[in-house]
Amino acid sequence: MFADGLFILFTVFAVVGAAGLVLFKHPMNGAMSFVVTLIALAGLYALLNAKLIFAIQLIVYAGAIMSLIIFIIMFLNIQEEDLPAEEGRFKYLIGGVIVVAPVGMLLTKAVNSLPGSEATIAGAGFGGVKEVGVKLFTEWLLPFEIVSILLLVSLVGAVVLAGKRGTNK
Amino acid sequence: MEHNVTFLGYIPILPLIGAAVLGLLHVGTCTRKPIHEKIYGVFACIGPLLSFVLALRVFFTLKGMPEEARYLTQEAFTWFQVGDLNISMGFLADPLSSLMLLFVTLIGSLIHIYSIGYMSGDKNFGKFFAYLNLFLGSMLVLVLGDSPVVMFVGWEGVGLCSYLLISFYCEDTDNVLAGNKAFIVNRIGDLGFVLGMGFLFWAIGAQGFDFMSLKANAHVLAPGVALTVCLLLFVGATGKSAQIPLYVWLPDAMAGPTPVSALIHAATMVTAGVYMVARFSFIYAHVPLAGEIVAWVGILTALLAAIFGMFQDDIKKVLAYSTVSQLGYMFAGVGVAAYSAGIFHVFTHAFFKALLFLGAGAVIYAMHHEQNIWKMGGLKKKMPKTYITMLIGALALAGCPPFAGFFSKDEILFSALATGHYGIWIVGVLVAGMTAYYTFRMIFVVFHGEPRDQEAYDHAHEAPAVMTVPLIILAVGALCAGFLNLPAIFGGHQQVSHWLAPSLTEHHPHASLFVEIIAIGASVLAFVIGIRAAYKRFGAGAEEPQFQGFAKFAYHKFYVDELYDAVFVQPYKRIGDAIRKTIEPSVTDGPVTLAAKVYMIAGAAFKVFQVGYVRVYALYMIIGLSVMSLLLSQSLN
Amino acid sequence: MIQSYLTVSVILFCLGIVGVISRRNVFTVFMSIELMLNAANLSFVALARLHESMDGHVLALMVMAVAAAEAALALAVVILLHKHKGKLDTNVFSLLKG
Amino acid sequence: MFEHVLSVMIFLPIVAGLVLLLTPAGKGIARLTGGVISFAGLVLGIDIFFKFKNQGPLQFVENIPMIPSLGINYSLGIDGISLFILLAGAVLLPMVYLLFTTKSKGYYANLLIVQGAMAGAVCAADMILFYVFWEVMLLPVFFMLGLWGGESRIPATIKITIYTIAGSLLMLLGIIYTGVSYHAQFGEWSFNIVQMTQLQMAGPVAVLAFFGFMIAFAIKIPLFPFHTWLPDAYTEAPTATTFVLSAIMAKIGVYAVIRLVVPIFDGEFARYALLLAYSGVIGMMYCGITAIAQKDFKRMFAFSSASHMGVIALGVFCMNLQALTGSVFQIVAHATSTGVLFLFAGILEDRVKTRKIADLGGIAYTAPVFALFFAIAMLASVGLPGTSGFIGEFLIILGAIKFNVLIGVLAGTTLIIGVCYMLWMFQRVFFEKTKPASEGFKDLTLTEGLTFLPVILLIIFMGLYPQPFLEKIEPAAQLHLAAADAGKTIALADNTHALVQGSTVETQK
Repeated sequence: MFADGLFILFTVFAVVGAAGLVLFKHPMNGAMSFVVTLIALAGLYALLNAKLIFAIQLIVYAGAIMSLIIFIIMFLNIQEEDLPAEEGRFKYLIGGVIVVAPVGMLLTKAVNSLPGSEATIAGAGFGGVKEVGVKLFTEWLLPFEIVSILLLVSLVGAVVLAGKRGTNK
Repeated sequence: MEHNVTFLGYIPILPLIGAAVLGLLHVGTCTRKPIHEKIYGVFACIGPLLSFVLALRVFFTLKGMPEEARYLTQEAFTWFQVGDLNISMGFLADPLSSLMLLFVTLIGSLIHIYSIGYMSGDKNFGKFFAYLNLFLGSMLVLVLGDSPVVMFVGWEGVGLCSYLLISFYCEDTDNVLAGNKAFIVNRIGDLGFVLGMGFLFWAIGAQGFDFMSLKANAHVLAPGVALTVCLLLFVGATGKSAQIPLYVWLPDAMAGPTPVSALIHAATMVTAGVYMVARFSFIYAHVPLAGEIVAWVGILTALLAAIFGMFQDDIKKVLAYSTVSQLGYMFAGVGVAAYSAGIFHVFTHAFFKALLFLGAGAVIYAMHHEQNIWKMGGLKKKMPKTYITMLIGALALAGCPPFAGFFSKDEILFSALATGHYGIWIVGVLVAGMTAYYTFRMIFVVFHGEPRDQEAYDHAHEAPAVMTVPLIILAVGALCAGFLNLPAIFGGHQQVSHWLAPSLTEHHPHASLFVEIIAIGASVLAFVIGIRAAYKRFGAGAEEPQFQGFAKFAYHKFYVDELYDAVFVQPYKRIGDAIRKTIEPSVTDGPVTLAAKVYMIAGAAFKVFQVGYVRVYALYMIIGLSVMSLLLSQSLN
Repeated sequence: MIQSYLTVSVILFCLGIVGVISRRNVFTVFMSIELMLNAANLSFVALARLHESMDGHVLALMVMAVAAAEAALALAVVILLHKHKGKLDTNVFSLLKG
Repeated sequence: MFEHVLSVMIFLPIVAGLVLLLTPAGKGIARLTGGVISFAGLVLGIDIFFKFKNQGPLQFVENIPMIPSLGINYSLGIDGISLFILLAGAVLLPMVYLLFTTKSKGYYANLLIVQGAMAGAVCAADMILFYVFWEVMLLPVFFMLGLWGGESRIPATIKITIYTIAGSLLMLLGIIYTGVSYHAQFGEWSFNIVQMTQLQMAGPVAVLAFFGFMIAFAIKIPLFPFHTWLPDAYTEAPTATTFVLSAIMAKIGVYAVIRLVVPIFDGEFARYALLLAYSGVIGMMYCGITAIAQKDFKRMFAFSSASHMGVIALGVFCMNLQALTGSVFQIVAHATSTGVLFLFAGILEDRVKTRKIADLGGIAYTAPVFALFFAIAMLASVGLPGTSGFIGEFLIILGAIKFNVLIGVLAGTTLIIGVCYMLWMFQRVFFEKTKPASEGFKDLTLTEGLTFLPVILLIIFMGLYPQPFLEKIEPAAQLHLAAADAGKTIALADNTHALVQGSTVETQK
């Protein structure tokens, strides 16, 4: 029961945070509300026994990536007048919802057609650092290495792109 | 008796080699220092003279054979062979072709010699003789070819050479146009020849497509096919021999140098059509209707050309129309199945027409390339040799007994009368009178009376010996050739007809003495009336007449050239232009352009969706996804 | 039970889509994409729990790594664009307009 | 090596071309390489000619499986029909390297590749292999035309490329259909051209496949009314490209009809032969009449070439021995005469810097050798007896008369039409008064003269003694007709019906 309560709580936070992201005009507000979503998602991971993911979600996502974004937002020193006007924002949003609704409905339908199984008790080691790590460095070694190269490339790319001296403003 | 010989091929090849040598010499040197004319002259005359010698050898070899098996053949190599079609590069000399050979090589050689004088000083001296040799070689291939296809080689070859020689003075557009006209009109005839060969081949050619096999198989030809073949071949003949409706090129062909006119348009090339019809006599003889058509076309051409000839003021044009007219006689002859008479007229005509042309050439040469007879006059005193020889030629042409033309023309008219072609005979006699009239009109105006252009007259002089000697030889021919076929009424034996008999399929008409006398009497009467009329009008000098009414119409040749231009040439060009300007871009290329245009329009339409905003592209994706979702959720239910 | 997690994932994903297609602010669009990635992650982890297999976790890790790389690059691009145009409006960048 | 002589002929130029493209060779070296390689091709070609036996079936066969599961093989072979198209390429292409001023490296590389690809298309005995070479053939043309063409080259390039590719794709559908039919009828996959002849094709889909093939080839040949890409492309292309297009590539279209369509779609071919023959004849007349109205001599030659191709194609459609043999012979004759004429046009354009007929005149006075050679090539192209052009044209007209009298008569008009525009052009370019543009026109240099001399002599030799060529063509032609005869007897009965009622005949069946 307690777990169900937590699930509802996190869900509410996650959805409200995401809605905030979509609705707030200023990106800073959006980012803050997105952080809420990310933290709530971390909670959901925890409820799913994904200990490593829970930790990484908090540290990497909510911590590193979001702080990078917020840093950039602040770095650019965005004023109200810099923001796009977006007069018909809500009109677009409603339109967007209408367009997306069939997709959502289909996905929900698909989800609901899954065999409903009650949660089993997960094994003690499920989702632990060691277990996931072993999996990562045995079965998933090659993708892991590729991802590391990808990160390296994006690092170099970011440096090259952002480091360019843009003169023609 | 051995019929296969090896020397036949040399007859056409020698002039052809001459042509190649001269041509290469000319091409190699003409932009630098030209070679001396004498070298060209010697090279040019070797080939024709040797060919003449060989032609004599052929003649005497044939003479030594029994009459019913007089032929020589030479099969050089298989030319092409596809399925049933087997054409060998072969030559055939029978009495018919040997006669042709003799006078073609003889007159050809004489014209070559004459040209050395006439063309001297021309910067394209070498080229001229190369063409002349090529022409003679082609003509000999035509005469000697043992199958229609080999004959066609020569047939087209002379067409080409006439083009080259007529447009010889090629800096002048008119001359080139005349050359083009000759070649194209000849080609129209050639189409008939080719199609005729095609029909003939599919009918009886599978057993062999040479003349001997064709002759042997001719009896199996269905009458309809035979008529088609005859008429198509006759179309070819009208092209080459300048008959209605394809005669228009010949008068224009006078644009070439005068010896060319003599060689091509009098003595040899134009006779090819008559020769061809005689060659195919084994088919024509079976189809009287075809002969009838040939005869009528021929005699009408003779009439038409004689009318034109009466009103021309260019000395060469007069002669040109007289040629067309005489060719009409020949066709009338072969048309009424008097093949030997037709060929005999070819033979005599070659002498006196070459003579007249060469004489005219001498006059033109003397008058510094003046061709209008109304600028001449009284030349008799200045150029006696030319005058005498040309007078002989004119008498022969006009049909004065006992000159060559009289016998041959009379033979044709007699045959027409004896076979019951009275219409043809009447027109023929009428034309004979007109011939006498316009021939002597020319002679009187040019040689008699007072000089009309004193300055030109003062400079006029007799031609050099290299030109007059051929004239004299030809004059002897024009004088005596007729006796070779002296009819029985004059105590002769018709040697030429007998000589030709094995080659031809003809039946000599048997007519009473009375008919024969009527024919001769009418011809002589026509001649006398014609010459009297000419003398009355022009004998003592006359001024250039102003043509009115019908005369003007005839002077302008009934506006046939203009008619052809308006009916065929201009529409052809206009169609070409129309295709280039409108039909090609809009009609044939239309669908292609349309496809491209539709594509472009569609592109422009779809371009609207390419707004450039990333999120709109995302929206498209999502819309697509949504539609798919809707469809899928339908199926999930 | 897993269905509820997945439903949450669907909701978040759809919100992300809505954000991408209806907002013009570069940052918001970018974060909406991140939101969609997270939604996907949630379903990975939920399904991993269902199947008692940790491959889903590994995949989620991968996704995070990719997200990180993407963030680094995308932000660099944003900086560049801002430098050039001085705007954060996606509508400014319409070079592909046909 | 000489078991694989065909492969050598195909891949030696292609490999050389690719190597040239990859190395930083200069243009002089490129020209030299091209000349040497194509000369090697010439030597090989002559060798093949003398080793060739006068028989019907394929010779010099090579066969290596490529995709065994689908029965696609690398199989090559030539018979009397392909031999001469192969030879025409081998003989004519070396001239290109000798004649014109050095262009860039890529140009020569592309020329080499197109040479190899054309040889491949001619030698291929497998439909897929044929298709591959057929498409590769177009690629260098695209580059040569697009990069080194005249002023308005881009539209011309796009037109020829898209037009021919559209046709090729239809052919690909046809090839796949025949392959599938073979599998359905014999239970195994094969795309071998010889085996395909056993196919029994019938039904509406077969007709569609037949037209797929025919349209592809009709575009390449080009047959009226699919010829509209030709004037632009021939006019804008650099001389060597025009030469390749007109002298050889167009002929491969005719060759493909003989090789692929006649034996495989025998029934359909016989049924629609009359329609196709009319298309050939009308194309001949249409293009011939247009030619006289052209202001640009290269464009005039383009139409003249299209006009002659109509006659050549007609020879194939007549389906008798004389016409087919004549057609193949005429392919070679036309390759030599028109090819050479295009080269002359290139030289002319190089020297006078204009393509307008009206700007020229009196060239014959200063350039007699040029005029002589030009005249011989021109006379061959109008089919004067004694030159190569006559034999083929005569045989085709002869065959056409047997096939259909009206067609025969119309085909005969080529004698007149050809001579009209050629003389008209010759008069204005070579005779008349010298115009400023053509003043001091330089005659052929020694190299140029010696380059043209063999071909000019060949034109005359082929006219005087065509038998060595014909006896190599005839057995293959006979074999093809024997294959087609079976279908002919079925189809000729309702031949006239089919023309009137069109496809309704098909649907009724």
